[in-house]
Amino acid sequence: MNITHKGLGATRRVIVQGAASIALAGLGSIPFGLAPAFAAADDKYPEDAFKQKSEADAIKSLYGKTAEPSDKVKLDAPEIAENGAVVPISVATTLADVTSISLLVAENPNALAASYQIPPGTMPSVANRLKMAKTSNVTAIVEAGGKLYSATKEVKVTVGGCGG
Amino acid sequence: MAALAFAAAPPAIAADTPNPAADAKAFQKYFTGKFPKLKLEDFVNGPYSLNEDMHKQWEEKEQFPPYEFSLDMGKEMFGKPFKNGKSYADCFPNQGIGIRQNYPTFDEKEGKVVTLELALNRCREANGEPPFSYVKDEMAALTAYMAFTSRGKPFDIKIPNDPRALAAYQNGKRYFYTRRGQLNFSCASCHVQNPGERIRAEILAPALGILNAMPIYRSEWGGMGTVSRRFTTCNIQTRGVPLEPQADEYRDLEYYLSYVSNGLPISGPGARP
Amino acid sequence: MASTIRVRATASGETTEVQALIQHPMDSGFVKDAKGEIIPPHFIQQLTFEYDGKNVFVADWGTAVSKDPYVKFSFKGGKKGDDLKISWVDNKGATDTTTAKIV
Amino acid sequence: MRKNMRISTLSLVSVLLIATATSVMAAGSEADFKTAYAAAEAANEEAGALRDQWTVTATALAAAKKAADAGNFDQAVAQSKGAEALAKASIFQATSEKEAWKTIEIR
Repeated sequence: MNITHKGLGATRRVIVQGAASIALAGLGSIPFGLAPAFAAADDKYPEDAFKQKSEADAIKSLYGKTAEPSDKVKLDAPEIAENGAVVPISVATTLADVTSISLLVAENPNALAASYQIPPGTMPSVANRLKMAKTSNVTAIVEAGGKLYSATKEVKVTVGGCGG
Repeated sequence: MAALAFAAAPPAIAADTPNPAADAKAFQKYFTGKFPKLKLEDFVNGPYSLNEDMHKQWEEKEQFPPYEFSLDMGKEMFGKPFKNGKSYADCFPNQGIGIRQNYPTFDEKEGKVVTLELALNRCREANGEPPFSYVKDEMAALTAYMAFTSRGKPFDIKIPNDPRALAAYQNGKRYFYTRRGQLNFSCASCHVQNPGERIRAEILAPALGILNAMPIYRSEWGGMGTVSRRFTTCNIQTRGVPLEPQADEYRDLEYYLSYVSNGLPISGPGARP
Repeated sequence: MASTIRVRATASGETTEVQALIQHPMDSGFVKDAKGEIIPPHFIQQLTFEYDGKNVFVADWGTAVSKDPYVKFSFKGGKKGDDLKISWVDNKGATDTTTAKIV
Repeated sequence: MRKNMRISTLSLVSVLLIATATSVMAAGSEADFKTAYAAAEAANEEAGALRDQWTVTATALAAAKKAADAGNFDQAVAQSKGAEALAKASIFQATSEKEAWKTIEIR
């Protein structure tokens, strides 16, 4: 079919130029050179961690240590993702002194998906929507009191045909 | 070579006089019978009403729905006058607000079905503006806003006492049930015979109420799509070459499919997998 | 011109719940366009929420965050009518900033 | 509700397989290609008039043209015949569906 992509209307912004209608073919990142300029020094974007392929390497790059499973980390994710392009995932914890929460998708080309810095006074819980290339374990890492705790859940992903 | 291929089809052909009111009743009864737990108005939420795991994902999405940007854009566009000073509001009854449920209409002057998307482009052209692509972007934004102002209003499609209107309805029905494409699927194969079933883990939406949610932000598309986009995509998925958006067949199909959902509330814009 | 950032910040009791939706393609760099050409990676790297002069939440994102990203969190404090400042920067150096009122 | 969807799909597929298999045996020159391609195009146009072209037919036609452009006329003829078989199957589908659709209508 010929879906014509009209010129951007006046109400659209250059930076949000819509992608053509394409299926989610795969994920990954190509090295990029621009680090955020305005972020404060202690909020530096962990560029290396996002470039790592495996879950273990990403955690190591981000935190320099390993995590232990904990039932105090609550990871909420669907059994079957309705679409790998938009998988709602949330994390909450009863642990004290949480400083960050990270989410990793083991089977994605780059495992680290998102990392959230939790300053004092901010609740240790976050919800977001992630892309998943295929069925995979999703791991939530909670950094609390200088230690790492984790929870893992498998999310099934299939790319659909005559659905909706 | 062909004779044996369809020999399995039973020859039960029913009477040919179209009776839209009876069709709509039977159509709705079929779906409520198939899904006895659902209320009629639940069907406008498509596959999300059929599966708990998906319903949860939907609720999460609706907290901050992905069609929000399109809706805002549509509202802005709708309120902005054309170069000649007129605006969309001048082309529609009630300034275009809260009228989605009345489309498609049958235009007795033209003798054809007029969809909302078609009416919007005709409005533009009548005011010296170029038409929009039917499938997404601006057209999706405009129809999203018009649907939003009509949320909760039941579909109220009218078939006037005009043989051409009845013929258009019947033609839409024929299109809906006709198998096409290499996969040999009709619209009904998926959305009547198998709603709630998974095709490669996607849950098929019931045909009842499917247009009430239009336009939709589809995760699979990574963006918004109109009724036109939905129809053309469906054709392609059966390996059929789609018709031009707003071809007579599609207009008639939308007429039929909207009519048999009469009474169900507009829920668009919607979000779908 | 409308912002790329939509925010809902709601104060209730001692906490403020914040939800944000941002209009951004979040291109992963591994998806092809209609012509079969790779769409280069283009994604938000950092999103910050600032209240009363300090960050209350910082999101570091890779390419696996969905298109038009969404995030929800809560922080202690925050009064109705106060400002919450939200900014993002992407891998191409583009940025956007908005200020939302807590309701 | 009839349960004939699967059965008829299967038989249609097998008809196609046979049609495509026999076509592969054709070998040819540029003239053979032109004849075969014209026949396929004509059949596809007929399917278009019936509002039931298949995407796979267009794909096969494009492949035939590409093979011919590369001077590979054996393959170009085979692809053309494959396209014609697909187009004919779509014509058959459209023709038989003129009445058959009524059997699955909800009443």
